[in-house]
Amino acid sequence: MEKRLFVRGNEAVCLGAIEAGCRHYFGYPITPQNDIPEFMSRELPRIDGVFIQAESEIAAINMVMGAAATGNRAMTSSSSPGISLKMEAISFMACMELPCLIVNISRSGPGLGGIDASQGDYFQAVKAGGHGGYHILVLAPSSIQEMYDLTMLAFDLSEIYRIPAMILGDAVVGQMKEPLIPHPRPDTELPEKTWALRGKGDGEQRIIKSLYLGDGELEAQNWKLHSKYQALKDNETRWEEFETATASLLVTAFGSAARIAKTAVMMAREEGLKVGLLRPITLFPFPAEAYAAATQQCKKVLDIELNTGQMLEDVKLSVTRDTDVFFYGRPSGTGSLPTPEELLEQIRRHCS
Amino acid sequence: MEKRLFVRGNEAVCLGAIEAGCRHYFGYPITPQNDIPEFMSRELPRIDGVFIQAESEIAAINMVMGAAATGNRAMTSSSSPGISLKMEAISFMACMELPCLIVNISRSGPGLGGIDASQGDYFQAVKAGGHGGYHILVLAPSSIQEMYDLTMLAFDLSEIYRIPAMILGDAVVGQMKEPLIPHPRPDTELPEKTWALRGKGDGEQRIIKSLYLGDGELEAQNWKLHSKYQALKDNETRWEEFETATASLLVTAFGSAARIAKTAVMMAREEGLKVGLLRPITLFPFPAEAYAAATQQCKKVLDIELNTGQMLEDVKLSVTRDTDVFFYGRPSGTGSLPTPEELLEQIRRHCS
Amino acid sequence: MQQVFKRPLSLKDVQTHFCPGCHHGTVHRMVAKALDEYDLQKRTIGVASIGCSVFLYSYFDIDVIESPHGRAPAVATGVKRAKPDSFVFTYQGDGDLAAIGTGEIIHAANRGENISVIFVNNTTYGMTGGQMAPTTLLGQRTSTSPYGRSLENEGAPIRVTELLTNLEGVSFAARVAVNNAKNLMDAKKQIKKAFRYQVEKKGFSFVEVLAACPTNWGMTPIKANERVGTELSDYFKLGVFKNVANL
Amino acid sequence: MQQVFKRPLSLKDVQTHFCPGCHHGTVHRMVAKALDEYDLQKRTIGVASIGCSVFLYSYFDIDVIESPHGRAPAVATGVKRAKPDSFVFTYQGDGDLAAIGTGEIIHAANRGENISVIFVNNTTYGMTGGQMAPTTLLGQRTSTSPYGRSLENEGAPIRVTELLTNLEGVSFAARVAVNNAKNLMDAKKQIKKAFRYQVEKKGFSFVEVLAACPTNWGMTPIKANERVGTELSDYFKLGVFKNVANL
Amino acid sequence: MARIEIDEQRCKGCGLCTIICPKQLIILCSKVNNLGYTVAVFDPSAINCTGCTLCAEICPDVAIKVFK
Amino acid sequence: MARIEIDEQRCKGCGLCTIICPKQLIILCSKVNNLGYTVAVFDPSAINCTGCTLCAEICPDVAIKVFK
Amino acid sequence: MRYDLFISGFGGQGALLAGTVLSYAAIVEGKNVSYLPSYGPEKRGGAAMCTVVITDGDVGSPVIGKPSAAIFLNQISLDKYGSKIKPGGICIINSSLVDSTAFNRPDVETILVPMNDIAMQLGDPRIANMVALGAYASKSGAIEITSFEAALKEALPERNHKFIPANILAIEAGFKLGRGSSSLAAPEVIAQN
Amino acid sequence: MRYDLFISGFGGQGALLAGTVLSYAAIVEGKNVSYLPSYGPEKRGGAAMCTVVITDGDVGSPVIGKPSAAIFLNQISLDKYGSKIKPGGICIINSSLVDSTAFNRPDVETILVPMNDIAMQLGDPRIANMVALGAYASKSGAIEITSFEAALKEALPERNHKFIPANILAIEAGFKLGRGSSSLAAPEVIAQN
Ligand SMILES: Cc1ncc(C[n+]2csc(CCOP(=O)(O)OP(=O)(O)O)c2C)c(N)n1
Ligand SMILES: Cc1ncc(C[n+]2csc(CCOP(=O)(O)OP(=O)(O)O)c2C)c(N)n1
Ligand code: SF4
Ligand code: SF4
Ligand code: SF4
Ligand code: SF4
Ligand code: SF4
Ligand code: SF4
Ligand SMILES: [Mg+2]
Ligand SMILES: [Mg+2]
Repeated sequence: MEKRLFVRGNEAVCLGAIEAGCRHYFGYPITPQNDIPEFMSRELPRIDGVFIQAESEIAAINMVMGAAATGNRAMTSSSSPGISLKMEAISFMACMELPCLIVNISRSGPGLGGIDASQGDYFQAVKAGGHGGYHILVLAPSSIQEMYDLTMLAFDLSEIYRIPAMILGDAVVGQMKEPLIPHPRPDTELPEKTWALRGKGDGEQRIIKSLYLGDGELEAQNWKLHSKYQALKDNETRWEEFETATASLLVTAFGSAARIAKTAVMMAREEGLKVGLLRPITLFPFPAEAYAAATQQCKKVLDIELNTGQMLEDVKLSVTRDTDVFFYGRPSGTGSLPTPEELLEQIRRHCS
Repeated sequence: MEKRLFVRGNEAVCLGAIEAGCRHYFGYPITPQNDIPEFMSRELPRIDGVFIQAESEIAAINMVMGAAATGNRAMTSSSSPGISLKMEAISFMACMELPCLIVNISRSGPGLGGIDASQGDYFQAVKAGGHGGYHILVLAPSSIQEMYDLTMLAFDLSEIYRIPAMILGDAVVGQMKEPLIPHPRPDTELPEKTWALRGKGDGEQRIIKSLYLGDGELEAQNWKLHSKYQALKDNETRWEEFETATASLLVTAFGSAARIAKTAVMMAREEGLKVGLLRPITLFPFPAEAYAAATQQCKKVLDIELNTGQMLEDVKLSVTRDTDVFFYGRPSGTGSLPTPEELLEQIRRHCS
Repeated sequence: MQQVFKRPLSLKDVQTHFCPGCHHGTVHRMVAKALDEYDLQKRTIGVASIGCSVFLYSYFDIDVIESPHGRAPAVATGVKRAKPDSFVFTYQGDGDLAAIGTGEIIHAANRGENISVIFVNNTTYGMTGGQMAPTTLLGQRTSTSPYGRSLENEGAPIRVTELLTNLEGVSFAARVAVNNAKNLMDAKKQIKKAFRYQVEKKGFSFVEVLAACPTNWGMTPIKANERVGTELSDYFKLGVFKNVANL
Repeated sequence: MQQVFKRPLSLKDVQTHFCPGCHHGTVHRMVAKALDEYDLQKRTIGVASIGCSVFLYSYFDIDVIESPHGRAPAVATGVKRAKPDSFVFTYQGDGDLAAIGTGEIIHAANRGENISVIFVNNTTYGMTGGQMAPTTLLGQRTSTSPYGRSLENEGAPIRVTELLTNLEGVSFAARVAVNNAKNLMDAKKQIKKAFRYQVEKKGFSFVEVLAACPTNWGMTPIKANERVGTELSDYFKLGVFKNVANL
Repeated sequence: MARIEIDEQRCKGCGLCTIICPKQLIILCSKVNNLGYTVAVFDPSAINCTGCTLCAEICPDVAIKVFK
Repeated sequence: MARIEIDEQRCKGCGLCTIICPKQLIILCSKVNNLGYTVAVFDPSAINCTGCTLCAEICPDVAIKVFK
Repeated sequence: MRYDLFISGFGGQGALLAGTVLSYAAIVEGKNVSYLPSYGPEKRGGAAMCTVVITDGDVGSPVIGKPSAAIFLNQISLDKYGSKIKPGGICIINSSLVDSTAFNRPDVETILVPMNDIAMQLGDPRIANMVALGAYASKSGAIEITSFEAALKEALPERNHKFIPANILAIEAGFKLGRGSSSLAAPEVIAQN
Repeated sequence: MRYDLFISGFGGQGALLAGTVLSYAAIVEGKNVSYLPSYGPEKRGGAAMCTVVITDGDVGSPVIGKPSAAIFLNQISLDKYGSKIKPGGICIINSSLVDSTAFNRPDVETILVPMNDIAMQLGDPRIANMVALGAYASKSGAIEITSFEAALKEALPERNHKFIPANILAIEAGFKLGRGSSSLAAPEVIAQN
């Protein structure tokens, strides 16, 4: 058996990032993701990397912008309020087409809210919290192994598509520990960074910018981004299915909620209920086709989220027209995590 | 005939705000909304109001938070990148249930983008650009008169529902001039501000906060907010319909795009095409019922936006199940405003 | 026999969540006492920041608004401008005020906003678990400067009080500590003075309090209290740095 | 006959969008010249800010990254830390650097980031149409201080260079102007010195240039140029305020 | 003659009062309160308390009352 | 003897060169260039230009070349 | 009736003021109007354009794809936007600064007006824009010439009211030119169809 | 098999460390495990809780609504969470600090373990949590007692490995108590059904 580490999700992200070759971390403290800067401040200096605790989340993401512009893998991490502060710069980087990794170990909100797990930031992550209607790649791990694997994947896809990437976790997947099997970074072929700033040397000047004032230029850039998003939808959606083939109720949930839901689905199956689980792994691009396929037969969907209904909209937009989508939400906050038993109860209601 | 002023949309917002009793403006320069701080810096001191040019958009919205907390009508204005910076504080105010007005005379993005009209900020405004999945009231004027009227309405609704309100305009409605008929603020009954800070005096301590750590408290606050949103959906949706009763193609657009679309619809009608226009005035709450009603008969919808497709999702979620929704977008930027002729062409395509 | 030391009226009679030996408790009491002495409780609006002092409203019996991390001076500006007859103070930690809130504090000070700022400098981010702050001393190990803060990589600790004295809007700026008898008496005095300046509409007044965070310093309360008088006071000199009344 | 004054290599031979008499043009040329003199063009990464100088990449023949308003020092930090062998400078206006970017400039300076900052202070937000800036002089009318900036409401203009000299990470800080023969020569010298300090890895170097914005000042170029030498230089004293090499 | 009262339930046993008392009249005892803290106690037999209030001034938990 | 060349198409007619020239060899003429600016001209008959380059140093538009 | 006009020039040539004055004139006549300005990024010397729509009813789109009339104050404008005019529309060109030989739109009525020259003759180069306005008023019939005085009073700040007479003269000069009945610089006025 | 355990106490009582050690023991045995901590807002003296799930297969939910076993290190924990234990489950109470007279769950197997007293007897008050762990191991059968030594090596930093023998003693003491076979403080061990 391979060596298994036993680490928190936050640490798994760091291990994944370092394995992926990321040597530039810029961040600012905020619960529940402090393990990330703490880990990086300890490990990066040992491998000639750069760790800077910035003066703010805004400074941190702008440092990422600068480091990423040189073609280096760079990342930041924060949690909900801190991520909100990064919206302007993320919009810039989306337009500049700069690869980078932003980790949101989200907490409960809105406002200062609390430090417990929640999925209140789905809209912000997936529907362009910043101005201008861009998108970023959003991956939602639901295990410690995925925190590691998807971090590596995020860096690769981010470079291939020249798009900022986000790991959207929460206090559960961030602070939970599980065994992790580390493995080397996959040998993905990556495009040459012909855009990276390096000092022009004897070459052509390179510019990284988001201002487009020439007639039609900005519109063209928007359509260019749009087609990139389309390519992501065509090629990079990822999801997990569990017992969906024979389901007459399709439960869907992402991230930590999906973990709880999965146990509920298993319990329901033990009771003989025909239930399956569809867990999107990429939130953007959203695996719409998986929902369309699954709802060819199964006409009832129960969406479970740790909020008052956000992914719900994407689910509704993805299912076949005659499918009914129901929602069960436990938004935010101390003492509000649903239990498998509770979700089982919901499943039972919709199966009867 | 009443006296008609001839003012820019940005000035109409100021006139509306002052008529609505707003005496506290905090802002930061950004094109294309500079007329607003400039107007306010000139007029507010004359009527014992407060104008502060803050050190940043973030400081400005936080000053609004402070002023609003005392029960005073307070506002800020900015444009897309500046609005992105306010996301954290807006999330706070949503949770704190503080009334206020935020004006976004949006520009083209993402990133620095350009200063032309665009509707790229729909998602940000309507789907909670900040963390935690709150909503704010979003009104989308499409004429100078509406810039004035809806500003007043925004203040009233904001207080009645204790929710931050946004006027979502763009460079067209912000800088365009049209005749404006000023009128006194409507005599709306407003709830007493029993929450406003004033120094406790001999009364009970009052607290304005968004931190909830007690078991279940934050979840309760989220559901409270949710039911407020439901109440807004039930009672406060507003929209305009034009020739919809006999339409077999329903064009839909908001704000400045709706102005252009309306002319296109008129031209199409002149050609004998059965086209109507549905223009949402409240973007949140979205007038879903209007779409549902209109698509009882009319099974084709053409959504037109100055972006690559945002309101589109809300339209799809609102129409009857067997309605087909098409999209025509002209995102962002210099030289990219669609013309009526161009939209007419699209209408023709979908009518054939 | 008379009771010669009492809990201030403006301070609620409740247990705090602070760690043993945390100076936030002491500073809370002093601020409450100063409010009492000028009879300000009834017209005070406190502005809480994000940090271990976020629960200001749980401990002070006054109206309070919470502000986003670092933005207390902007929130206080809004409050004061909208309600000039109220007494407005912010209570901020060094992470809050000297890092993310740099812009807000400098500009509120520069505008000469007629507010008072209590700045509790414990050289670390207390609430989030002891990360490096802009005021962390050179060599100090924290959870994000595990090898000690270095001049080369992180720069020198910022002396906020000295920095602010450059701004004309500042009427009063002092640095105090609450670690021994003499400093306690002085701290009380300067906090009162800062508050009086606001009452007298002299503009922005500022008191930095050097404070112990035994938990994140990994020290006993007594050792931590000592460190305030040694390492901290060595680098962050105590004293009144600006006082317009003295001009 | 020899050509004794040429366009610098690092400056493209194109028309600028600047208004007649705008000092941005002059400063651009000087910066380009300094890059040429130390042979830096090929390894320079310029960091543009948001303001009338946003088109840095259109005029300089070097690699450039644009940064969000006020954040150039943070972006430059990322660039420099990731590519320590590159020469990195930011070029920022007074709105950009002294208002929204206060936190970024102070902390980059305090960390002693080995970058150079060219700070063009024209006492107004040029690009957005002449609003009040943190450096707007008292009494100066702008589009958002139509009755003149007042000490009471807006506070005094901020002297950024003086403020930054308090921070240990700063190796060099000077204020220059480009309005007359003497100042032009001095400005060239100080900009070069600032760049040399970065090359020598001495840490953060900073040059503030007092500049005319004839358009938003509502003055002819000649009058605006004069105002730099009078009103501006009266309040913002020219000189070298910090120079570690002198210590 | 003066004396102090320490509120056992509020005391967190930080010991700051014990070091500041010029007469050394306060010690940490082995008693654990509801919160699990080893609390400070005033020497019940003390006759030389001056009521200087220093112990109360330094107590971060406002656990001390002084009488004089 | 020295002389300067002013690039008419680059000149924006700001006049700064006219005030800095110690010999007053430059004036704004009434000629309007492609951009609509009234441009500066060097006195073609000037013999006392020292090639001091001041005019070029102050020119914000790098419109002046100096020869010596 | 529904009229729309596109005006374009350098910043400083008064394209925006002309649009504003026209709008006020429409308001004076009790009509509906929308005025939509747009600029280039330059503070000085950049492009400045506006579109004015005048109607009795609902204005509808303030954006006009193919304007039925256009005024071009400088060369760049004509070169860039000349092709947009609606067939059968009106094109008013500032012949003082613009070379229209390459402008080939036989399907529009083109009027060459030496605006700057006329303005100079009237003693104030800044009123070239008003000459254009007069020409438009006469050619289009969108506005009564008598409405401009009241319009100028609204459009100009009090301190500039002293210039109103000169502006009126310029409008009248343009108006006559539009009618083809001016004695001023008449030889240059060519109406092409 | 599938085991889950909820541990709760004051910060500082070692609830989280106990959970971690148990998790490592499961890993040593080649099982799957999830460990989910949670805290109150206080830095010192607040609540600290964790949930450990041990399985051969897919862990599924790391959140457990009704744990099949729980360890309560202090009074507040028992009062707040005692009712959550699954009927038929195991409840291990630190009788050194907790008064369980009001705890009325005849449907769970309750074991009173004087953890602090035992730890004191073993010479180190900090190992009370390990006593609890031993009791859990014996009662639940989730983990072999032999797995703990390796687990402690993984869970504790190198510099604390010198405390491992004491920890093992504590685990063994608890284990015996769980079996009802201890001589240590035996009279206090009551198994209720
Ligand atoms: C925008 C944002 N960023 C980060 C945080 C996390 N956070 C909470 S308190 C705090 C700093 C606490 O340090 P300090 O201000 O020094 O106060 P102390 O706890 O030391 O008294 C931080 C970074 C937050 N709540 N919001
Ligand atoms: C976040 C954000 N806020 C505001 C703006 C608008 N804006 C553009 S340039 C500028 C300031 C220009 O002033 P300054 O930095 O002094 O440069 P100058 O033009 O005077 O050289 C502002 C506020 C913006 N682009 N982004
Ligand atoms: S963590 Fe530090 S600052 Fe916070 S309460 Fe504890 S001792 Fe005080
Ligand atoms: S507006 Fe001012 S700063 Fe900007 S280019 Fe013109 S003169 Fe220069
Ligand atoms: S009042 Fe003074 S003397 Fe008495 S116990 Fe307290 S510190 Fe000691
Ligand atoms: S100072 Fe207060 S809390 Fe600390 S030991 Fe003394 S009485 Fe207890
Ligand atoms: S080089 Fe000197 S002397 Fe010659 S024109 Fe220029 S400024 Fe005058
Ligand atoms: S300084 Fe340059 S731009 Fe100005 S007038 Fe002289 S040559 Fe022309
Ligand atoms: Mg601190
Ligand atoms: Mg400026």
